[in-house]
Order: sequence, then C-alpha cells, then structure tokens
Amino acid sequence: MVRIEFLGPIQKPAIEMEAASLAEVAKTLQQDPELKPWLDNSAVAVNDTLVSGLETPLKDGDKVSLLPPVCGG
Amino acid sequence: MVRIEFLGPIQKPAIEMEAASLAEVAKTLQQDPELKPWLDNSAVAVNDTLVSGLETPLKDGDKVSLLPPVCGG
Amino acid sequence: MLELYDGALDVPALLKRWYEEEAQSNYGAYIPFVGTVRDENGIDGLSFDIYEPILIRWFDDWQASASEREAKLKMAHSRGDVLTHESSYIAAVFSPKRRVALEMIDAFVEDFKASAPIWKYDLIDGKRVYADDRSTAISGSGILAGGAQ
Amino acid sequence: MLELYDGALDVPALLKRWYEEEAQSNYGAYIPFVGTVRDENGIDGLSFDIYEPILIRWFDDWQASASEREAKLKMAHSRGDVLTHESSYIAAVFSPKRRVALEMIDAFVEDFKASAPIWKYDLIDGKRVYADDRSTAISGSGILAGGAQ
Repeated sequence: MVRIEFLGPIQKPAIEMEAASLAEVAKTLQQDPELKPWLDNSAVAVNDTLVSGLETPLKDGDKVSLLPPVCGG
Repeated sequence: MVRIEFLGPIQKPAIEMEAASLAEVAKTLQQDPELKPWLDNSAVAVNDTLVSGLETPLKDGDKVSLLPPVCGG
Repeated sequence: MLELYDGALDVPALLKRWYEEEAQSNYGAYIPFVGTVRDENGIDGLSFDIYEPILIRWFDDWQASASEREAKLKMAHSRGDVLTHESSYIAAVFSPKRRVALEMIDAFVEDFKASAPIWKYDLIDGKRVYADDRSTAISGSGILAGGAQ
Repeated sequence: MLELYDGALDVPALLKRWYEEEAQSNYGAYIPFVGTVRDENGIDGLSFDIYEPILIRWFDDWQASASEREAKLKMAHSRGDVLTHESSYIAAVFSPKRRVALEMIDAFVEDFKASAPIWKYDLIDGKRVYADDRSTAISGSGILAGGAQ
C-alpha cells in the first residue's frame, strides 16, 4: 500500500492504494473528476522528495504528496 | 573672492582666491604639486552642486569643493 | 536556520536576535527581507499552510549553496492567520561581501515564492479563500495529469 | 529620512524604529541593508568623514525617484570611528511590491558606494589611513586636472 496525501488547498483526506509506480497512481487519480484541475497544476513528491517523471517505482509504505501552486511570503 | 574647500582626505585648509570661472580655479590649483594627484581623481561642486565641466561661471562668495574618491558604508 | 511561528512574526525581535547571533561572525553585510500583509482587496488578513518536510529540504539546499559562497541564510515564516499590517515572512542573508548578499537575497526570495511549499489564503468574512490567482505551480507540476506534458 | 550618528549605529533600535514608523503605511516589503565593519587587514576599525550638504542632496534625489515608484528610503550612517564588528551603515527600502524593493535596495546601495560623499579611513595603531584602494572616484572627476579629460 502507498499513501497519497493532498496538501494545502486540495482539501481532500489522504487515501491508500496498491500501486507499483507513479504511473499507476496517476491512472487512479485521473478517475476522480474533482481532482482533475489539481493534477494539472500540482507537483509530486515521493517520500518528501520532488520527482520529475512517472517512472519512479513505489514500494509498500511509500508516501506520495501532491503540492498545488504555492505562494509563501 | 571664491572659497575653495578640500574635502575628506585631502587635508588642506580652505583657500580664497579671485576667479571668474572654474577654468581659472583649475589653472591656479594646478600650480600646487601636492594637489596634482587629487585634481586627477576629485569631483568638483560649486555651491554644493556637482558640476561636469569647467565652463561654470563663478561669482563673489561662491564655494568650490573638491571631492576625492569616496567609500561610504 | 528556519523558524516557523503560529501567527504574525515579532519582526523587531527576530531582526535583533539574528543580528546579535552573527555579531562576531565577521560578516560585512546583513540583508533581511520583511514581508508584511497589505490591506487590499478587502481582506482581513492572510492565512498560511506549510508542508514542513519539503520546506526544510528546500531551505537546507539553499543553506548549502549559500555556504559555498561563505554566506548564511535565516528565515522565519508564519503558520495560520496573519492580519493586515502584520508580518508573515522574514528572509535574511549574511555575507562577507555586499554583492553576494544583494544577489542572494533577490534569488532566495524569488525562489522562495516559486518553490517553497506554502499555501496562501485570503481571510474574508472569517473564511479562508485560496489565493489561486497569486500562486505559482512548482516547476515540474502536472506529471500526474497524463497526456502531453 | 537620512540620519547621521557619531560612532557605531544601534542596529536593532534603528531597524525596530523604522519598521514601526511604517507599520501602518501598507508597504508589503521592507529591506534593510546593514553594513558591519569586518575584522581584516589588522585594522582596529574604520573612520568616516561625511560632507553633509551634498549627501543630503544625493539622498533627496533618491527619495524623489523612490517616491515615483511608491517606495520610501531610509538611511543611517556613522561619522568618526566605528570598531570592527560594529555597524556603520544601514540603508532601507519600503515598497508595496517586492520586485521594486529588491531592485531598489541593490541600485541604492551601489550608487551610495559610487557617489555618496563619504570618506573611509582604516584605523591602524590609533591612526587614520585613507582607504584609497577601496575608494571610487565620483563620476565626472578630474575636470580640474587639465589636459585630456
């Protein structure tokens, strides 16, 4: 199981799913119409490291975070 | 009479002279060998306004200041 | 050094403490950037969410690159609500040389705005409204959306 | 606002007072630049001469141009002796917008270094030694020297 966390304004509780890669996570999340706009503009971190592609393999216990557009300061 | 003031590190007391223009002031100051290096690298103000040429006319009571290289901060 | 506070920052106290912490470190330049909540668009203030694990990594990477230039960074940010005319953000650079300090405070603050995992909300009539119009997608966003990227 | 002091600046007090003076002015960014005397080249400190009439004009010109961008400048500088690890200079910009503030603090500090009528001396064994190697001729210098200019 991997845990998917939605940060900041996404306002959605974390979910857990079976997934061996980010590509599988993407496929599942794309089925949620509410999430669609956030998928377009969110960055992704695996275990708190930002990733730049879907090839990242996932293992049991990994954490995937969605980071929507930011504005600190 | 115009008054010539030497600022900062020039360490020379002010002098007074008759001069109708900055060109005349320049001619007099150039005769002082001690001043030679300072003339090369000093800016000039007339009545506390920096000037960029020698054509500035002078009148009785004017103040000419020599400003050597600066380093505030 | 990264410091997070609930609510508004005590700016004079932070600026003083940071100055005194580095008073004997032989830095020639100290440049703090202080961000204050402006009274505009009828807001009562702003509110902030922070995701600390990634913020800390982002800050540590910056500290390492500052260190290569013999400089040091400090930063403080608010969590939760900060009312208008209160301050929510201070970034500061210490450096032996002024050019390094002037360039670094600019680059640091701009990268902070573009990359730091902090989300801003307007406080309007007691509600938090996500400031999407002022927010920036982190570089590399959109990989989960599928299709052309 | 331009403030001149005999000896070292009380940095925390100045940063605090300036912050509080503008707390209700609706500026979003406050960037002070603090210059501190480094312990180097065996000096005991630095010493400064200031020619106030031209410094005031220079500062007023800058304030006018800041004002056109809705910004405000403050500056404090020391006269006379300032020992190592003490501070001799603070420049600060307040602006509604961070880009204006970041660009202005850089341009202001650099022009200050190149143009402000202040002379610096190293304090070595109780003597003042003109820091000619670190000084910059003001733009337009040399007109009294005659010959090609």
